[in-house]
Amino acid sequence: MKKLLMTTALLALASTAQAEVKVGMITTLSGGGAGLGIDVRDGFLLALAQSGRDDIELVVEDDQQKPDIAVQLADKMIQSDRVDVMTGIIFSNLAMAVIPAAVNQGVVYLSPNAGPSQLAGRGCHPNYFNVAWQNDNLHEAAGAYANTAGYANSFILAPNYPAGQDALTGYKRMYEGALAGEIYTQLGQTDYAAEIAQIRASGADSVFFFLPGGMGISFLKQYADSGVDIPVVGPAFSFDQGILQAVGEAALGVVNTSQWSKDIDIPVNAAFVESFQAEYGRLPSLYASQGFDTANLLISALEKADPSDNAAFRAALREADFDSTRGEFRFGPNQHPIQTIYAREVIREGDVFTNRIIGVALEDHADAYAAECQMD
Amino acid sequence: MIRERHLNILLLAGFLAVPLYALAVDEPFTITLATRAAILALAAVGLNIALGWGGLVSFGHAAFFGIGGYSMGILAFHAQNYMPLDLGFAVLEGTKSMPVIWLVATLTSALAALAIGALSLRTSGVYFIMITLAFAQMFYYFAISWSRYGGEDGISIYVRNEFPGLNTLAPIQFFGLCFAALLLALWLNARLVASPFGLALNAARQVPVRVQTVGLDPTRLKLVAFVISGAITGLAGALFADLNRFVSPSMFSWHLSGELIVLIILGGVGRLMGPVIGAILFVALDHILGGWTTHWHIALGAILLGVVLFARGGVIGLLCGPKGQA
Amino acid sequence: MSEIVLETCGITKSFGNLRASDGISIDLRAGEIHAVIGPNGAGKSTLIHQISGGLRPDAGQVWLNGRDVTALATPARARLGLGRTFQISALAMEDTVLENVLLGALGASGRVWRFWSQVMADRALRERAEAALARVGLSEQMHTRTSALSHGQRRQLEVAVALTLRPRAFVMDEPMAGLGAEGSKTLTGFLDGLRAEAPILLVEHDMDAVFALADRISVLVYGRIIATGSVDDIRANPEVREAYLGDGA
Amino acid sequence: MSTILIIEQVLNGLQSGVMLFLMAAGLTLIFGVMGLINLAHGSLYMVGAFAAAAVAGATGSFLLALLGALVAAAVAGVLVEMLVIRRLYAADHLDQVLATFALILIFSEGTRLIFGSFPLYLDIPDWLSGPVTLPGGIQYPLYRLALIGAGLAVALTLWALIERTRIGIQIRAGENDREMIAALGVDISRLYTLIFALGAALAGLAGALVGAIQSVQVGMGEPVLILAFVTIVIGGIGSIKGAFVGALLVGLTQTLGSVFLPAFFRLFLDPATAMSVGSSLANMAVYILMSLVLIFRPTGLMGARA
Repeated sequence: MKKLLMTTALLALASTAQAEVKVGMITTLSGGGAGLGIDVRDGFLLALAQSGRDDIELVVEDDQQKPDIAVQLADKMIQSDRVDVMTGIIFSNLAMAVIPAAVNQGVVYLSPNAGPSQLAGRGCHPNYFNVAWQNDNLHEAAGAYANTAGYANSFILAPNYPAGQDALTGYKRMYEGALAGEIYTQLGQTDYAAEIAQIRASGADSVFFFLPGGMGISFLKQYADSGVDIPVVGPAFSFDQGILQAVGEAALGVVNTSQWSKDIDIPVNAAFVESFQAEYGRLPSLYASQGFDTANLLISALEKADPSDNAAFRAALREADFDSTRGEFRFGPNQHPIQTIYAREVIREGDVFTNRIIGVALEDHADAYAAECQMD
Repeated sequence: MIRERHLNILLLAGFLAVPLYALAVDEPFTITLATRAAILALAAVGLNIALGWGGLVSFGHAAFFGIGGYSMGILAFHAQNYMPLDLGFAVLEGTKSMPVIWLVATLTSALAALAIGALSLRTSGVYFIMITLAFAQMFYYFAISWSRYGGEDGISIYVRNEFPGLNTLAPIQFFGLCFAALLLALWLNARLVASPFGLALNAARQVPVRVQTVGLDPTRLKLVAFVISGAITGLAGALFADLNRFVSPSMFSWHLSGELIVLIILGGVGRLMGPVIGAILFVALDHILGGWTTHWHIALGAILLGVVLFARGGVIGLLCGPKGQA
Repeated sequence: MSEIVLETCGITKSFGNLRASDGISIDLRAGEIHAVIGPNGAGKSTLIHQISGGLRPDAGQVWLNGRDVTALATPARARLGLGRTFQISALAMEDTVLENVLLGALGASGRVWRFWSQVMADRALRERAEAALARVGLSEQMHTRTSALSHGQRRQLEVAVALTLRPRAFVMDEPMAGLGAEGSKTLTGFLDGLRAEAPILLVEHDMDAVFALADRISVLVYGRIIATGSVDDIRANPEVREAYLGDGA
Repeated sequence: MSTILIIEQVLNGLQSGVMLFLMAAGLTLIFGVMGLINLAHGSLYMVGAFAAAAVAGATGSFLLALLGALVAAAVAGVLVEMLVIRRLYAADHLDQVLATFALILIFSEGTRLIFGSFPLYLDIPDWLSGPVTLPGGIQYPLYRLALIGAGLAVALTLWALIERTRIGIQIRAGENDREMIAALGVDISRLYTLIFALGAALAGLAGALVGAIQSVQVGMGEPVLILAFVTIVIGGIGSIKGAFVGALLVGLTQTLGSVFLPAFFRLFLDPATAMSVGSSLANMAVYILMSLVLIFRPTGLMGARA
């Protein structure tokens, strides 16, 4: 881990050595959301190292999860480092601050995580590619799973901010049953006793929640302790490898939806999981897989075209000619993924809490905004 | 000891020289950093009028910074989407013109400062600190749930707003605008301090009872200072939004209020150039330390502690001695 | 008898069970120095606060120049001509001596809402301020920082600030406090001449000064005026000797 | 809305209130006696939670974890007081704000350096987990009941300490007059260190107790710090009783606001609008409460009159 970081740091410093391609990564490495950014970065670095290419110079910067810092860093990368490609942003609000300006200045942006609906629909752009998902995807999958599981009366909750509102919209788009209740919680809220009491009183047969980061940890621990035993379903964000260990037993058996899982049974994925664990001493999360895939997409395109030839480079990216850790992967017309989303269940393997695929939630799923996208 | 006047001139000359040098060697990002420092300095100059001369420790100036930012965001949002802005009593077109945006930003934040100040000045000391924080937090939570303007995601403006006769997209020209605004605010600040109002305000901070016994109302003096202060910080907010071409609720966050206070203490409370030195140092430290280690906050914390423990009166106090000498 | 400039009519103020002012009626007439004396805790500060406007009495009124000012706040009373000095100097310590008197001149002139002109360049204000400094003998210290003044000089500056207001009546809270014998003598001489300009309500502990200056003395004990009269009346009053001066004095 | 639900929500508000009190009590004591604005109080809360998670991970014992949190936070408090804070008592509030802000940066980044960026695991012990049935058929988590009990017990102990012991007399004297306690022959600097350690230990205890049902992560102290300040300002700074009343008010306002405001707006708005208006107002509720209190009582509910 240290060695790898050192190498990239050296690479970044050695600006005299003429690298052919400059890649700028702005991601969250400090503050509450640091775990996600660190995983994306580590996945990305792993793929770069495995490719053996030494002509890619990567500049990594920490946005501290603050939009104004992210914008400032983007200015620096575009004006001072003169990067060709940018990537790394975790949070949608930061993505909205950085991406529209960056792609308009001719930089190609590969999103390893955030997929705000604006950028998938009317705000789509030829220089913008999303390698993870459109924000609604995993929530839609959760709604679809709820149908197959036979749920007919869901209680749904999310924080009161755009990604939270999108989450509930996404769930409702696929879910066909009735709603026992729908609440927005405070962003950054740590105590969910009041919501859990409402869930208990609502007579729901299932609970859907989207509470990323520490909020999800708090909710799950408190929910497990409350004795309410209505089944829970949610997107993978609250069940990734980094968070599960902090939630502990409270998460066991919970169903969550993800486009990736460590037990997707294909050689690329097995190799990825093994090499990630060997390099960093921990299991990869879905964020790590997204960082890994993003780097591999980039490398596959670089083999066909040079970023200085923007049109050819974009065409090469659109082909998505790389081995994804999730298996089948292709881009839709708005350059967002069309992919299969799985339902997973939280299990314990030895001392470690992790996920196991229990079925497919949505096959070859594209997002709902592609039709609004008018490229050029 | 350096004379404060000499230091001030030196400082402004240096502040201007850095981006010009950066322009010469084609380092546009350095210009962007200097612009950021100029805007933060402007916001802190505003706060310093309330805090340094009026003795009003406002922990809620992010409210005005954010109002300035959202004034820009909303006007430019409607202009870029060709959507008229319906106020209920009137329908306005949005605008991309900086002078108009600045006027709106200054006026709305002055109005907000009048309302917040009138209520907050009923209290004093720590209570004042906390009630101003409370008002800023209300704006923060309101902005987060104001889905029409992006909520937590904020508003992206694709192209920087326009100023007649200038190309604001050129970093050096936009820096020029921000630097001019800063100079203007500093000049206003200097005139204000030497004016009859400044004399009375200065006394109202030190001995309110005395001010009353000469027939003046210290609360009213402080309220006016608070309004001027809020208006300047609001203008800085509009410029900051234009620098980033983006506004979000984080402009209202208490971290920002805290940072502005820290800037001023770092530079020197109640010193004309205190906020400027503070802002330059803060931006420079952020940039240099941030490039040096991911754990740079520890180093920043240690430096700030050093300033408090060993350099009472901030950097200016260290260089020029306590206020009022020389 | 000369006209009454300042008057309290039965003002009463309680803090919980403590009655700090108990129906105090006292007046100040043109040309006189009226001293209020009393032991510690007699309610002198409370009385001054009610006269100057810092405290609102529970009952009774305060009259200034024939006008009921009971409901007015301190600044309004100051504008109507009440000049006050403090027991513990209330001066802007970071500012210069001149700036402190300028504040008084500014208050009297009503020209405070000027944001652009230079206060130091305002000829009329400067003259008024410098004249007041000259009268108390602080002209040489004009540009000194107030914190650098001696205790005696601060007392003089207190009086100078009040002078700039050209008040109709002075209320002075222990102006001699902390002064040495020499300082007291100088200030006593100065106040002696001041009474022709405006009468002084003098609250003071320094008995030598009181007996040298006062035309009338009121004695305040436990929130009540127990006696009012000339210096000789008070000296001779057995009740006062009993309650305040003590028999041996 | 059923009575059971309302009672349950009141219990929830009470529980978050008493935990807030643990934070607020230290903050208000430190301000009342030493006149210090301590922004780093939230960091001590975080130190407590991390220490508890570390001890629980190593020993598996929840009680040892609580003890670890108390000790770690108190030690951190003493160190901070002796190295930094001591030099700031005479300084004005602004210097205190800057110095304690610097301490937040150092504490947060230092914790990240030691423990990394991922949240830590700390869970409720088996003997306190799961719900119990209260009279009236209310199902309520045992752990939360235990939190209410622990909070009230600490409040009572604190009250007894201040009203009934020698130290308490010194503390009360210190609030009124610093010179007086010096005149009484009390070693002020020892008293100050002691009070700071006490405040820190309470914050650490709160961090550990709450950490078991929330997420133990860097930065967890900041939202609590702001709320604790709101609490002591509502109650009146320096007043323990005020902090208690303020904490309950804030806890109840937050919990009940988030439940009943959206329900209230549903009476006359469509559900989606009601939801969004209601939850925005719920977010603002404690701040609105605080500004109303201050507008009508500028020194808080139980603060000394100016």
